[in-house]
Amino acid sequence: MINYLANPVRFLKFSKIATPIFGWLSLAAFIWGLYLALIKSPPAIEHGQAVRMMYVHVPAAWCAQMAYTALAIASLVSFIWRHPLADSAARSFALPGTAFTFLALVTGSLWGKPAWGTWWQWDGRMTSVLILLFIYLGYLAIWNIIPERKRAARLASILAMVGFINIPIIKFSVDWWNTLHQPASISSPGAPGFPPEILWPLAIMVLAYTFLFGWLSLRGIEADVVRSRIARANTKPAATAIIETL
Amino acid sequence: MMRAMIKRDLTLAMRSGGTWLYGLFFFAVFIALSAIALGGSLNLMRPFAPALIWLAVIFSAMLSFPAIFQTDFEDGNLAQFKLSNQSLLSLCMAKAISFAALSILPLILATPLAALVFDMPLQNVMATMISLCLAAPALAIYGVLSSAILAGRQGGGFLIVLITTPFIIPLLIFGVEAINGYAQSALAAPELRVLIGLSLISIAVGLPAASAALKAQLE
Amino acid sequence: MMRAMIKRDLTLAMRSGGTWLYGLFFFAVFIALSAIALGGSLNLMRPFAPALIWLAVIFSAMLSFPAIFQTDFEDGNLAQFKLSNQSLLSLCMAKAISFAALSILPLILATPLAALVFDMPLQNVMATMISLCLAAPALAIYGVLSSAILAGRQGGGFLIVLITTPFIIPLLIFGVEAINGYAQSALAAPELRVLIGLSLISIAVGLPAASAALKAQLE
Amino acid sequence: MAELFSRIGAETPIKARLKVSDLSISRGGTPLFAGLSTSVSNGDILWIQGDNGIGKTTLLGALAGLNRAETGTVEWSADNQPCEARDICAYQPHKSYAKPSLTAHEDLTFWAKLHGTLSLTHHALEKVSLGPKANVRTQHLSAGQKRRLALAKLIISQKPIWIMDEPAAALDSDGTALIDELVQAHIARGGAAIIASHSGARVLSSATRTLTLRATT
Amino acid sequence: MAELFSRIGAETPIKARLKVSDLSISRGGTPLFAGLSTSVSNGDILWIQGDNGIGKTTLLGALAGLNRAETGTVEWSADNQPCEARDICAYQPHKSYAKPSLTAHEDLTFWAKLHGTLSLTHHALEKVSLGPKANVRTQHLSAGQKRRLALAKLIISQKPIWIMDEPAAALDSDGTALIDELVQAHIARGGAAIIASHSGARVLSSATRTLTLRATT
Ligand code: HEM
Ligand SMILES: Nc1ncnc2c1ncn2[C@@H]1O[C@H](COP(=O)(O)OP(=O)(O)OP(=O)(O)O)[C@@H](O)[C@H]1O
Ligand SMILES: Nc1ncnc2c1ncn2[C@@H]1O[C@H](COP(=O)(O)OP(=O)(O)OP(=O)(O)O)[C@@H](O)[C@H]1O
Ligand SMILES: [Mg+2]
Ligand SMILES: [Mg+2]
Repeated sequence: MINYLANPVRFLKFSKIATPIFGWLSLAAFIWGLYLALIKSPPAIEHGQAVRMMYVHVPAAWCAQMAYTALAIASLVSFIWRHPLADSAARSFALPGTAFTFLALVTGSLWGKPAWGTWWQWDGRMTSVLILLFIYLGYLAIWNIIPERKRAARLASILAMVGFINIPIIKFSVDWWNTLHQPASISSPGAPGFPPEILWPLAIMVLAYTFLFGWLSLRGIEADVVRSRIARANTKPAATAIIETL
Repeated sequence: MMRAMIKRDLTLAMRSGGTWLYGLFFFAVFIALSAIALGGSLNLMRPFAPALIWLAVIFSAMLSFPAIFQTDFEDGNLAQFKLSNQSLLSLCMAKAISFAALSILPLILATPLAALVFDMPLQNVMATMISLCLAAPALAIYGVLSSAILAGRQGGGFLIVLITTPFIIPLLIFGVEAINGYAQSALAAPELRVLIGLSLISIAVGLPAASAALKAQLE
Repeated sequence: MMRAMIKRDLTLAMRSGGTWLYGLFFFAVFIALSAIALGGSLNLMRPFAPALIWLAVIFSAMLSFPAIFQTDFEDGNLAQFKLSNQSLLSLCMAKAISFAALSILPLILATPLAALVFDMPLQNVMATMISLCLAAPALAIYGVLSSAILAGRQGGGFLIVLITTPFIIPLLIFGVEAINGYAQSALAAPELRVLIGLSLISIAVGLPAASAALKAQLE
Repeated sequence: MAELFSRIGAETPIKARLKVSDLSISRGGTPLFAGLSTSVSNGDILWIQGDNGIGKTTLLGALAGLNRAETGTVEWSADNQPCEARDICAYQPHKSYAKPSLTAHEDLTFWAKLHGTLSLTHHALEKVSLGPKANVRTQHLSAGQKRRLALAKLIISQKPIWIMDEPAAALDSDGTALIDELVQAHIARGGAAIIASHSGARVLSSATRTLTLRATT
Repeated sequence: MAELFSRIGAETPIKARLKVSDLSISRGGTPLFAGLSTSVSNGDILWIQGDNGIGKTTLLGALAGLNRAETGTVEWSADNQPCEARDICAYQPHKSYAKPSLTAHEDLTFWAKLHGTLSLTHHALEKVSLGPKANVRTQHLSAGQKRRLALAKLIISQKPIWIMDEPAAALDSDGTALIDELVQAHIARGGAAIIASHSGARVLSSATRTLTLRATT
């Protein structure tokens, strides 16, 4: 599959079909999910209506991490095989990833005010998301500051890969350093878990975010492929070489 | 022709791929790192918040100081400037203005966000922003002066921190105190007046001194 | 031929009119300014002293990062290095060693003086120095890596701070925590072992990554 | 002169070969040149000519392995074994690459150490008439003296293929004569040279090949 | 051509004069030259010759008021009134002084604004054949294109005395012809030029005066 898509022409063909599908699926999931989340589901006992923030917050936090993983994998491919499509992919994962990270921070702090009484706590989980934002910004900054595309791709991919090793280290150190945030109650096995009327809308919202991520990334890759096409379109060389042997 | 100079500096900043914004990143990183180092407890840190914000602004600005004249000196633009019919004083003024706009203003605008992560009361946020605004001209002019003095020395960066520190200490002291002053007497706080005074002095003394320093650099 | 490289870097540092010492000045200025900003009361600050010293070291080191490859890149020395028969890995290693010797070691040696200012107990001073020593290799290598990635970009200075921050935060957390750990279990403190681990990881991953980045810069 | 090239001269000279096939490089969206093929081996002098901004420096960078080819390849080989650019090429860029605060002698010594040719430094420095300036920091050298120092580095590199960008710029007439002499001696000992130059220095009249980049209209 | 120098041509040309009396400058403890006296006024072309490192650049710096004389004086006058170097001199240094991230057009426009000659930028850029590169950032210009941009700045400066350090370096033959043309036109309109150069460009053969610095033995 990946091998098949590695050709930009085939990729464009594929994305022509896939992109709208992702877009519409995401829209549908959002409508359904938000309906369940905002209207159907009950307010929580401790958090009251503010719990509805969870349906925006938790998927954003998850997608932020998923996007980074995708980014790191694309970077690995780009670094080893120097494939231009992988560069486009990595670059296109970064922007939505940054946006999700930012969204997780904003919704988290909007939730923090009713839940903890402050916008922000220097708690391990939140700090590590802040650091993830720094990593994303650094990654984007490299693309931004280096005009030569190939070089930018290579340097950015090095940073993304090393940054990926760094993520468990940060998580471990920061989690261990100061904890306040909700422990992972869904992701860890045997945890008490949420009742199904909360779990369902959450799951659908996660799907919606994931499709949104797919849609944004595909569009980003398409635009990037087209852009580098245009750059290559003008092919008449400025000079001809004349070689004379004396 | 100050306009042309300011326009050029702004264009250069925009062209640099957003480099001028990195001062803002430094500001954020500084706040984050100090919060982490101090242990992250909001109750413990709240009293220090204005001080930390002031420190973040000062270090972020200080680290942009060397850039004010460094590249212009190295690539020979400063020598050409001397050969144009423009006064060095207006050059210094233009540099101070573009520095304030590019390197200090964004920090002041980011202060409310920083205040959020320390959970500062609104009044203190206002006070911090006002004190920073009043100190901005002085900060920019100290930057121009020290950069003019050290233009073209390698490693001038650190040295600039050293030579501007004595000038900046009064700003820092009164700036941080102004937050208490503001709580008591709002805009009438004597510390704020001192900050205005310091800014005026720096305009009157610092700018001519900077242009003299540039002249000395070029002969 | 790492020897030749290190020797050259040390000579350059000595020739630069003491620029390499300015990191030390920055360290001193940082300590002084934060003491002033935080209000100067010893009792209030004593618990934060190790954190402030760690912050001072980290910022001082971070600000020296850009210099590691910047000038070599700009004046074309790096391209020539690529054309010599030497491996870029050993170049990175040489740079890390000379950075540690010139920019971190003096700070560690200055720690007792800073500790004096804060009236720290002797045991904490020891603990701070040990934790800094163990983190030094990681710090130097992150510097080499980020400088290799950003060599030749203007305004790289601030950006380097941004891209190294995520790497440095674990060092900072464990470094500051190690001071408590040391008080309880001396050299057996688990935090110290984590610092050693981070340094080893950085050697295993950071150095090859830095040499790959340099290679990418030059093709 | 003999001592300088003794290492190439004494051993049987390396059979160095640089082969360019179908090379194209573009800048700012337009290809500077396309489909360029040529090769250089022992004894060749290739003179690259062309107007300002036509792409000479870019081409030299690719030959020295410092720019990656967009399409096409540049291959280097030593004794018929493929190798990397750095094994056989020395590159003198347009800009001198001396460390400002090192003295001329220290700067040269550093490179000599890297190339393992420490014994040649003194000779090389004398050869380019920088003997009296050996202890002056390179930041104080004049434009021409800096270029001479770069020539000395070419000598101590002991690489068979010299790639030189505009070597005669800023040099006086002695300097141009010096380039002639150095290149001739290098060729005589089995080296090769690729030179981009506007001024037709004397050595170029003995070029075995010229490559002219001419603007397409 | 006429438009370019219109300001000097239209007004009666300023009577600019640069007078050097008994000038000595030393570097690194030894005097480069001593007791040098000469003067340049409208219509003169002074060609400064000399081997690498003899002191040409240092001398030009002093004439442009950028190096202070150690003993002796350099005096500038406009219409017989003493003035400063910047009132009558334009200096083209060896290194081009373009801002890397500005485009050629923006960089030139900035200087034109400072000199109040904004209307000349377009002409000047065309004159030095940089028209097609007007929107390329100067960091991407080739060595010769950078020198051409520096020539354009000389044009827009509209100063009567041009001080040029090695203007022909890195230029192709069109470029050297361009220098000839520009300098001749400048002189024809009552300007003067001081040129340090190794290569005897055609214009130099029409130099009214040569100043040769020769090593004392
Ligand atoms: C800016 C502040 C915040 C940030 C950066 C943040 C970050 C995160 C992250 C990264 C996750 C995903 C954890 C995982 O991988 O399993 C998460 C999950 C969650 N967050 Fe937050 N959070 C913030 C504030 C809050 C607040 C104020 C609350 C409510 C009191 C909250 C409640 C939750 C809950 C319930 C989950 C789901 C936990 C699970 O089941 O895994 N968060 N948050
Ligand atoms: N980003 C860009 N946009 C447009 N043109 C560019 C860009 N980057 C480089 N160029 C052009 O590519 C060419 C590079 O040429 P190069 O430096 O190889 O020339 P050269 O033949 O060495 O010239 P010279 O004789 O002046 O040294 C120049 O014409 C330059 O203007
Ligand atoms: N600190 C110093 N110690 C010794 N010599 C010095 C010092 N500073 C400068 N010099 C010498 O002074 C001279 C400066 O010469 P200048 O740059 O004016 O030469 P030039 O005539 O322009 O040469 P070129 O033709 O190479 O451009 C050089 O010979 C240089 O070596
Ligand atoms: Mg060139
Ligand atoms: Mg000179």
